[in-house]
Amino acid sequence: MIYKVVSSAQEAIADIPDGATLMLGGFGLCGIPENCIAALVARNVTNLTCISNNAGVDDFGIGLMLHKRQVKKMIASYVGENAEFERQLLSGELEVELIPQGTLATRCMAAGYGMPAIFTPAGIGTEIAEGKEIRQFNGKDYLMEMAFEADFAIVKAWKGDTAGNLVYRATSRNFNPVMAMAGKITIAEVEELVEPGELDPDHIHTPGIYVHRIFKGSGYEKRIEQRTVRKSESNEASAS
Amino acid sequence: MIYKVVSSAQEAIADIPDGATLMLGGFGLCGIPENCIAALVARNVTNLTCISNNAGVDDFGIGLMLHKRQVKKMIASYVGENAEFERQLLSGELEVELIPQGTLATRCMAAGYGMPAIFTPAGIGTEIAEGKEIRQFNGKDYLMEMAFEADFAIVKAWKGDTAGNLVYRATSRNFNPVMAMAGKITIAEVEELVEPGELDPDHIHTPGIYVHRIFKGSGYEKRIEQRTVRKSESNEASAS
Amino acid sequence: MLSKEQIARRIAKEIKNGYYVNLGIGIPTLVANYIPENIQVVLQSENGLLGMGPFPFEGEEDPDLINAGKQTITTLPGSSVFDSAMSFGMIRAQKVDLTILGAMEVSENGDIANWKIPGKMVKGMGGAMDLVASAKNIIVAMQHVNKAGESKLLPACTLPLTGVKCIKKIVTELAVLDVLPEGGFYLLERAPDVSVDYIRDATKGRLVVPDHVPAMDMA
Amino acid sequence: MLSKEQIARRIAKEIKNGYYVNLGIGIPTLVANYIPENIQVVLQSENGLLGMGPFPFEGEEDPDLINAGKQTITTLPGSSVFDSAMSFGMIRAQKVDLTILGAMEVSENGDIANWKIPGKMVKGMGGAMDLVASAKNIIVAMQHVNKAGESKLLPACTLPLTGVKCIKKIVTELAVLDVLPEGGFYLLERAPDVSVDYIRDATKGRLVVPDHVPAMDMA
Repeated sequence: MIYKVVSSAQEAIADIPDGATLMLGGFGLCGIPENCIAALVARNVTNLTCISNNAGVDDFGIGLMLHKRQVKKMIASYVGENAEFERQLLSGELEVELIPQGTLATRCMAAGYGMPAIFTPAGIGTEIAEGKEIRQFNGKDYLMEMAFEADFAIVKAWKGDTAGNLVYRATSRNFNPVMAMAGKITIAEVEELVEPGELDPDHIHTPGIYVHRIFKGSGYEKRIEQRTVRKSESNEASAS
Repeated sequence: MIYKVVSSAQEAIADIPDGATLMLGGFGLCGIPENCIAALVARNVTNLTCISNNAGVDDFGIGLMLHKRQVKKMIASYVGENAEFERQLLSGELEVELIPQGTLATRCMAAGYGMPAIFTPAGIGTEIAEGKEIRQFNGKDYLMEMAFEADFAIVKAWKGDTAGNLVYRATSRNFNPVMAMAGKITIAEVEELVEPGELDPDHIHTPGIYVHRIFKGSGYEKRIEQRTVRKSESNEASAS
Repeated sequence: MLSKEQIARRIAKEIKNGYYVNLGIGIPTLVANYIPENIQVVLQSENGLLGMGPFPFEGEEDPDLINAGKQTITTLPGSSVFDSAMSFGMIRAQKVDLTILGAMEVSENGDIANWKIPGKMVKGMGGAMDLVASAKNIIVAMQHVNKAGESKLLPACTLPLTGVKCIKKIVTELAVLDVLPEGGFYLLERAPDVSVDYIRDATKGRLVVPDHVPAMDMA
Repeated sequence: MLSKEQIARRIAKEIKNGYYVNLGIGIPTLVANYIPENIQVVLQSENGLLGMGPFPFEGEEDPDLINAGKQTITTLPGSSVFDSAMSFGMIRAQKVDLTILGAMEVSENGDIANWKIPGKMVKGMGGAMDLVASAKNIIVAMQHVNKAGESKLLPACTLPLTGVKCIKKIVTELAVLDVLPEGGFYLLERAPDVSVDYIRDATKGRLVVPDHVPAMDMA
């Protein structure tokens, strides 16, 4: 196997230059690469284009980079829940490109599968379709959308081995596998780093061929955005 | 969960009409739906179009259906290892369409992902490209290839639950997951059929939403095409 | 007039045995509470889950397990997890039988606007454009009129569109309506205490009213 | 002249530390036996495996575990299994660093023919067209001349093509040759007991011969 381990988030992101295009895995605050984001904030890499489904919240996730004005452009599907983001957008400090969520995911996958473009009906008849090629197949209109590559894809997995194989847990999987495939350089942080052979080959979500650097993260906060619970022995839901 | 269990291969394939288009999972004889093939042979369904990477061998796999002249057209990437196939092809009894293996797999996946067409460089400059649309992206030529749907996709998994979730074992996975996604009706045969909850949700290869019928197969022969072994304590390989 | 819970309950009647269903944020989420226990239904969450269960008991929240509204949830036996590409793959391939979502406006030809108000902060479309462009069967859960008393069922949407000619059925606090293939809102049912004239006044798009409009059965 | 094993051994020198490599059927399969132990290499099998190991010991064959040549194999610690779409996805995305395959003919501009002989039974291209169209680095392992003594390194292929302008390097029983970007076979090395003139006679396509052509180091 090929050994892909780096010692820390600092080392993993050390060569990311100002102006780079990054993909960051996660959905909301679920499954985000907390350690790498912290390292990017600490190193104050700037002028970044970030491709991620969301933009974090004011004081967590990509919100931390927004707070330090490290992000030039945000490409996302949903950017609510973030007042600083809104301020920078309205003041013109931040560029934003909004993309339908399925289109975002599939454009990443397309890059990982060597397909230069994909067809999707999402956005037909809307402003998303403006300037894009429309093709009809079987009487239905589709937009042609281009594959998405990033200089660096940064993902968070549950477990990984030293050869870069990754396993995700529950819905923290989300965009991580498709972004892992789309990075020219892919960096993975994992909660548990194991030796080759400890992960079942049949149950690896991201094969190591897609991963260039891996390290064991630490201190995961895993903040919950919407803590919804039900009371014992009752079907009533309550949001807090 | 939605209960998808049928009692047998016979019941699973009972409504497949003459003239249907079938996808059959497997690579060589590895991971083929042995029970459903036997049932199709027993019922003598004819005039079939079969989409499968290979066409079996003379006396196993799709070869059994060829032997009974149930197949009108074979769509595959590699059809060696089958004398009866060759005889029918040369005599004009059998139509054959050959497709690059990656194109075959990706056209199935495209159907399962609701993408009407995909772009691939495979076949550019060859007879495979004849009559097909060629597009250039980033200076490289790609063929536009159409998604592949089948009336029935028939796949073999290792384990499955009553809700249709599937797990494959080792390289018997191959085309099975992509074909499972591409059937209008998808039939899965499994070696072990378990209750919902017994399979780890994180490690399901084919979610049950893609599977319409599932049953526990029996009597798997799992014939090996090329038994290659090495002698103990030696690196020498020998084929038998 | 129907409460939000009653709208959800009425929509739940549209869910059939064997359906895979995607529920949007807001009223649609409430629909899960009213699915009859005697039918087999699987809820899809587009962040990558089939077999979504109820909210967790207090203390059992798992930060790695959320729905598309970022709420903590649970899974049911037989659930499966997948990545975002496969999730929208199965949506695009119409493997999901029914999508229920909210709307700001619906037009009489089935267009929907639910993601952007010019001049206000734009939060993004999330998965809404994918869902409405792909789903074979979409029900909109919405208020019939906005806070200013203006109809949200229009001849044409005034807000930026999310999707075109995609909405099949609408359930509001006043009525259940089908969007006719040739255009127009067909009044199927009225809320028990609401008159056809009241609905007519609240509907700016073309309303098609049959001879008899039954009151909804809220049992 | 080189034996098949020697061709495989010479090709193995082209494999660098950290490479993911796809080996075709025939001589390419033998290359695995000569990869230096001090470098880290992962073998991809396009039926859906990374981390292919040697053949199993007798009695340990697993019918569910085969390579693209349908041979029983083993996996190494750190291997991963995936479906055929992902397998060709990673090939198409050029994540595989080196592809080694056989050929019936190669032309001086890098075209390759290796799947079909008109008038003979056509077995199919399998994954060959995907591999040659996508791989960033392809080495062909082949005999320099066919059984009739005719050169297989041609000005243009006579057989139906598998791919165009894709072959970078060729290793035969006689020589190691690069395909020049502007066309032509550049003679890099000759087999220890083979003269440049012999190679010239056996090469029908344009052969570019530098002043000094070293003999292959077969150590």
